[in-house]
Amino acid sequence: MSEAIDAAFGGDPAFVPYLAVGDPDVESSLEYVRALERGGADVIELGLPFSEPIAEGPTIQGAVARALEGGMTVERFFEAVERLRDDIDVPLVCMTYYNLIYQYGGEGADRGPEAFVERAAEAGIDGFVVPDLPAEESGPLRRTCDERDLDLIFIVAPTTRGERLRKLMERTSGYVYVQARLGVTGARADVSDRTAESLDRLAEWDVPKAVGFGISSGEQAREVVAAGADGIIVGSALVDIVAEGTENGDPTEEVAARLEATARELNEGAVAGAAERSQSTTRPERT
Amino acid sequence: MSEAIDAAFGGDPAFVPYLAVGDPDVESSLEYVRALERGGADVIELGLPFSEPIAEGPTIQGAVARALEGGMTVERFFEAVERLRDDIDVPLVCMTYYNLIYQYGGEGADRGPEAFVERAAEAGIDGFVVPDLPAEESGPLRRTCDERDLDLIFIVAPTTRGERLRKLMERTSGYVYVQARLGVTGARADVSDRTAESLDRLAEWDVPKAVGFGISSGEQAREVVAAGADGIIVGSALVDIVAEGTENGDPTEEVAARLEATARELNEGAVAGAAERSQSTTRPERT
Amino acid sequence: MSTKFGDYGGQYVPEALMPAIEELEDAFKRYVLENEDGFMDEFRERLRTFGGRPTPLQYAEQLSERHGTDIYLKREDLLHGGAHKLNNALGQVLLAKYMGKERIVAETGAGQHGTATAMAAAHLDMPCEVYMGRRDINRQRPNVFRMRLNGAEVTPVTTGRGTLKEAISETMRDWATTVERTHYVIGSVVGPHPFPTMVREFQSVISEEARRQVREEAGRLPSAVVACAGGGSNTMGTFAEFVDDEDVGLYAVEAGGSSLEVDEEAGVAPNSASLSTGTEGVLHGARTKLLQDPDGQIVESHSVSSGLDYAGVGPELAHLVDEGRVTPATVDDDDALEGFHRLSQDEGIIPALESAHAVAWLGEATADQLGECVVLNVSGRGDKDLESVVEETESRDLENAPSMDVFAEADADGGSL
Amino acid sequence: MSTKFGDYGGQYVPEALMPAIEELEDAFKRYVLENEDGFMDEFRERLRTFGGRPTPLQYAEQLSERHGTDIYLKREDLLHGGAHKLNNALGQVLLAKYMGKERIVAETGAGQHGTATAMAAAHLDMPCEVYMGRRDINRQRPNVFRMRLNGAEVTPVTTGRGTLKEAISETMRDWATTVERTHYVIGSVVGPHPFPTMVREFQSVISEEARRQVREEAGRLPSAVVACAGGGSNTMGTFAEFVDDEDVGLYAVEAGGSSLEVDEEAGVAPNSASLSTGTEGVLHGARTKLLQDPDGQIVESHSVSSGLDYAGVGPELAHLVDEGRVTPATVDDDDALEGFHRLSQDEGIIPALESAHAVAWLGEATADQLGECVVLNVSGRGDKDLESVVEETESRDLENAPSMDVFAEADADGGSL
Ligand SMILES: Cc1ncc(COP(=O)(O)O)c(C=O)c1O
Ligand SMILES: Cc1ncc(COP(=O)(O)O)c(C=O)c1O
Repeated sequence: MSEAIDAAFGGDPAFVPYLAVGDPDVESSLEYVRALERGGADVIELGLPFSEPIAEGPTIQGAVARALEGGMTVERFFEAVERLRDDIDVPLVCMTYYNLIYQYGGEGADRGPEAFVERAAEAGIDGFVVPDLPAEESGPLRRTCDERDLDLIFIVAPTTRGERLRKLMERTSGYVYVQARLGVTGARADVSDRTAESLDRLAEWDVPKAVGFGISSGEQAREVVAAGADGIIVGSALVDIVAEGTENGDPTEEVAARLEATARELNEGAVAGAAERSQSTTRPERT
Repeated sequence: MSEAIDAAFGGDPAFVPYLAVGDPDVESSLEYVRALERGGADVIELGLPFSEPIAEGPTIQGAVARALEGGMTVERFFEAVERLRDDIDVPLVCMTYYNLIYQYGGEGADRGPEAFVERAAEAGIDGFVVPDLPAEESGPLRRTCDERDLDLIFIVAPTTRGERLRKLMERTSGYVYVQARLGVTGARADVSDRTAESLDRLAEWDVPKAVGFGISSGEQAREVVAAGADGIIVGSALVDIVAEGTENGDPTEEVAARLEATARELNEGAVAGAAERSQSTTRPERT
Repeated sequence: MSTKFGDYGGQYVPEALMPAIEELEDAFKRYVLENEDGFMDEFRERLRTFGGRPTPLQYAEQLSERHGTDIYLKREDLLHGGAHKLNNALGQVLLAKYMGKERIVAETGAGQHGTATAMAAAHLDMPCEVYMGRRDINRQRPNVFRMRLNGAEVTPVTTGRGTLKEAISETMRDWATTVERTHYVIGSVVGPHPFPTMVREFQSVISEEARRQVREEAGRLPSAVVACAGGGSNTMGTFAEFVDDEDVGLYAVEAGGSSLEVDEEAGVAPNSASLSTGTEGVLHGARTKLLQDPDGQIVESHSVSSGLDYAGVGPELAHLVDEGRVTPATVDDDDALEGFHRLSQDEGIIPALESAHAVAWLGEATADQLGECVVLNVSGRGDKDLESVVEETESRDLENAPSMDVFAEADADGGSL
Repeated sequence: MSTKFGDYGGQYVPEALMPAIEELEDAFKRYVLENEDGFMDEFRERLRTFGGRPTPLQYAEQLSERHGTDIYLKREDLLHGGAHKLNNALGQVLLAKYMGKERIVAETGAGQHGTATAMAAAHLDMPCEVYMGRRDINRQRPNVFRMRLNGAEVTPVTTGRGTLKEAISETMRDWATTVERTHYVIGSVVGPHPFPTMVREFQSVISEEARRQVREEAGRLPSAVVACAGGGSNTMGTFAEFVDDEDVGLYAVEAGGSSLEVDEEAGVAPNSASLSTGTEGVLHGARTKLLQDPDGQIVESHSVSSGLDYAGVGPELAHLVDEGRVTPATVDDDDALEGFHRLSQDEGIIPALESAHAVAWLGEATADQLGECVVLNVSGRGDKDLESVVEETESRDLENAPSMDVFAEADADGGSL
């Protein structure tokens, strides 16, 4: 269990932005990550691009494609993380697909999650989100994370109930990624009805609940947190800014400034939501 | 049995040219027929164009298509024959396909070979060649011709032997059309080996043997007659002249003159062949 | 053996072909009718393992519901090559082999008979040449590819309008030239005797199976049996074993084209409805019902479906129609296309445009004609027709036609996300 | 029920799909394995009447002679739709219906699985949407027409190279969005458990029939069983019932493409030989053998045959290869095309380009591998490949390719005699 992540969920609602490392190139994406920290990020999810991002919508698919096109590799990802660690403090979560984790360390006995996790820890990663790794297949990675006090964050879907939910909640550490709606990542104009419903379902579990999938505005952030979330995860809305800036050839600083501003707005929305919630009595408080 | 046709085979070997009436128009084709008579024709086969000339090669298919294109009909054919009868004397044989004969006279009981044959006789036709009417189906037409002393000429193919040959020879009148080779009509550069063989096979039958399918030069005519034929039938070689003249837009008289000259050459070839044959002793003479 | 069906049929062919036709009749009697040298056993065995017989008789749920009666589909579209044509082609090529022939010629219209013959010839290792109208070559590219891929020569016929009629004439010319070593595999129950009888005999496996199957599956004989009719081979094949079942209605559905009127001036019938509108005459070796002008000139037929696009029809069918045993019907181009879309969408079976005529007829028949149990022959599959159906559909205002925008979309999407 | 084959298989999918996958596993056990509510009876009956099963096992005379051994062809090309794909598609769509799902999604590469699913969905009256790579849409026009004609939506996938891999990913995304009322009909023995087991179960009808048929016809079990392998569904279907027959050699023929080398720089494998050259990894929900770079990025596969053009392969096959029970082999594009022409000309069967790989392997196998009796699965027919085969053939120097001049000739002939 990463103490840094634990701490991040300790006070105000956590703002957890996502960016794909290497989009559109390593240097720029590092600038963008720094901007997010300035904008108030409590945890940052760093996407390690995989060629088949089956859980992503068009926006993040585009980021992944741009990053791979730009020559992103697993090793370059770790090097980038190492550089980030020189100047930012927030916990960093690596978001990627299982094959990259599994392949690391080459052929044969060296291969597998151990090598990957070791290298990630060394570079400064605090936890992992692996969208194509359900509880059933997570044994080796969970064990390895435990050995190194790193978090393995699971996604809870609107369809996750009963026995499955229990299994997941027992395995997740750091926080649980509450998927706000069915489908893939992507910015939406409205908050799903299912968010409140999911948070209700999770109420009995004593682990921070960060809601993601579709949040794109401070207003939405507020609503989600008011509904009981301990944090908000925002990806596509931020990646959109990178995509647009890249397309228009805008200077990195300008794009970074926009990211920072948006981050601030989202963060403020979350804080406002928390204030609302503490006034209400219907929602259980985090202990 | 038409006396005129009988007479035509009485002396010198008979020269029997073919033209399609209406190719490329009625007027011209009548001029051409007259030219053939001047060139020495003993019998003339007048093609009444049918839309599916399955026994014809490309040359005569072309003539038929041009004639139909030009508006040729069965009635116009008979009218043309009537006009020919005003100024030429040689026997005229109508060459056509059975459906036109069968349809004549309209729907119901009036339809059938009787009406056609009656009209043909009235117009001045002496006999018929119907390439798609084998002995088996010829009963009605044979009877009708007999009633009016008209000839029904059958084609003997290289493949006709034994019982079939007997049946055909018993039914044919006027002359027998000896098909020089397998296949369809069309001018060829050489005389088929099968001609001599066919004439041998027919030797015992006492009916004039006119050979056709492929004869295109005086030299071929000579060979065929020398081999025992009583006459030669020439179609495609003459139709070629019409086709070429039509295509070049040559004046009718010029084309007619060429036809007359070719007819003369063919006729002379046939006469020369007869002279050869009468010197030889290996071939049986006609009785 | 009679060469006629009533007044229809016969042998109106050049003398050069008559010996071959006599030889064929003799071979037909011995090998086919008397199973000499086990011919029929071999034929049936090859139809089974190479052709995929028996083809199923399928209860059509959605179609039955739509028409308020039980409809069973005889699935000739599942036969190797995609149409009933192989039944005949395989029979004739095998017969040619038994007869010692060395070469096969055939005509083709839609290309289905040509492909079936090319397949059978490849299977039995016989050289094969197929005559096909130029216009049909362009209408039926996939079938031309298939014949060539099976090693057959495909010779374009450029006379007339370049369709089936001209292709048959041209094949007869080839045959007349090469008759001694060549067998002409005619593609339907047309042509001189013994072809109509022989082709019907090879195709009657359809009704042998269907009659047995419908009794097994429906527990009864059908009230109506329906098939499209071009030359009429799938028709006679589907009817043959039911002809003696007097209570079974037999419906032959012809191509109504764009109109049933004949334009005599132009020598064109905008349909191919010989049974329904034709008159008696002689074409391609047989006396039968024809589309012709009053002189007896054969007019050009027309149908959206190449395989029905023929001015004649089998003499036995003509006879059965005159006898009142078979009821002819017509379905026009538009309705045939709707029938095509109907079966494709309702049942997941894309029929040949030919067969689509039979499907469309269901919507035009009276409840009395349909009765309670219908057997419909799906004579072939529509793969050969895809391009032309899409084209023809786009130019008409059809109710149930799907849009084909996906190609345009795909082009517009470009290469990126 | 184990979710794995040795170390392969498993369920590597987004959590959102896991409940649906558990529900599917449950339905699979009850309906398929235990025939609850007579599911399997209905499935087998529909396969028979709608699909045309059993397909024949045909002795291939010319091929047997050429290769000096007895070769039997399992004729899945005769199945409705033209490929083995219907076995699975019909099974899954029917299962979806039993499960109360209201909508079907599917991916397709060559379009064969898409057409099979569209047909099954039309037949069972279920709405259906098929994802297909843009590039494949253009390569396989006829199959796109067919899906649209059967009433399915076809959605172009424009990511990556626009082939099967991207189409699967995109379909998974749709499924993740609509999972509660939608069933994803995956097209091969790939994907998360229970798909590989379930698809193999539906496809194993091939070997159930073939095993019985070869014993009937050859009086023995085969020495070798051969099938092409893309995802591996026809392969596992053909092998399944022979796996326990230790003396029967099992050969899975993959697409060797233009070369077996991977261009890591470009992220492209000019082949689709995952079993022969791939390494262990996780793709599309399962651990299996993959074409990937050392990081684990999936590379673009390539084959002249769209249906084999996939960077992964079924986990059970990967396991059987590791166990030494299945022998993988590769056939390159040129040889596959020659195999295509070979079967077309020698046997009168135009195979799918996929199946042509298995045919071509016969020429590369040792006499020892072939033994005295070979069963080869002709997984599909080549109608969908005609245009592309003609094009690909023209650009290569193949020995046995026919010319397609007839179109040029026809054009040049013009309209007159
Ligand atoms: C599928 C199909 N059905 C029907 C026909 C019409 O022929 P027939 O009337 O001889 O069955 C054809 C001819 O090509 C065809 O391809
Ligand atoms: C005819 C045919 N064979 C084989 C394949 C390969 O698939 P699989 O390996 O799953 O059988 C395909 C895929 O589209 C196909 O269409």
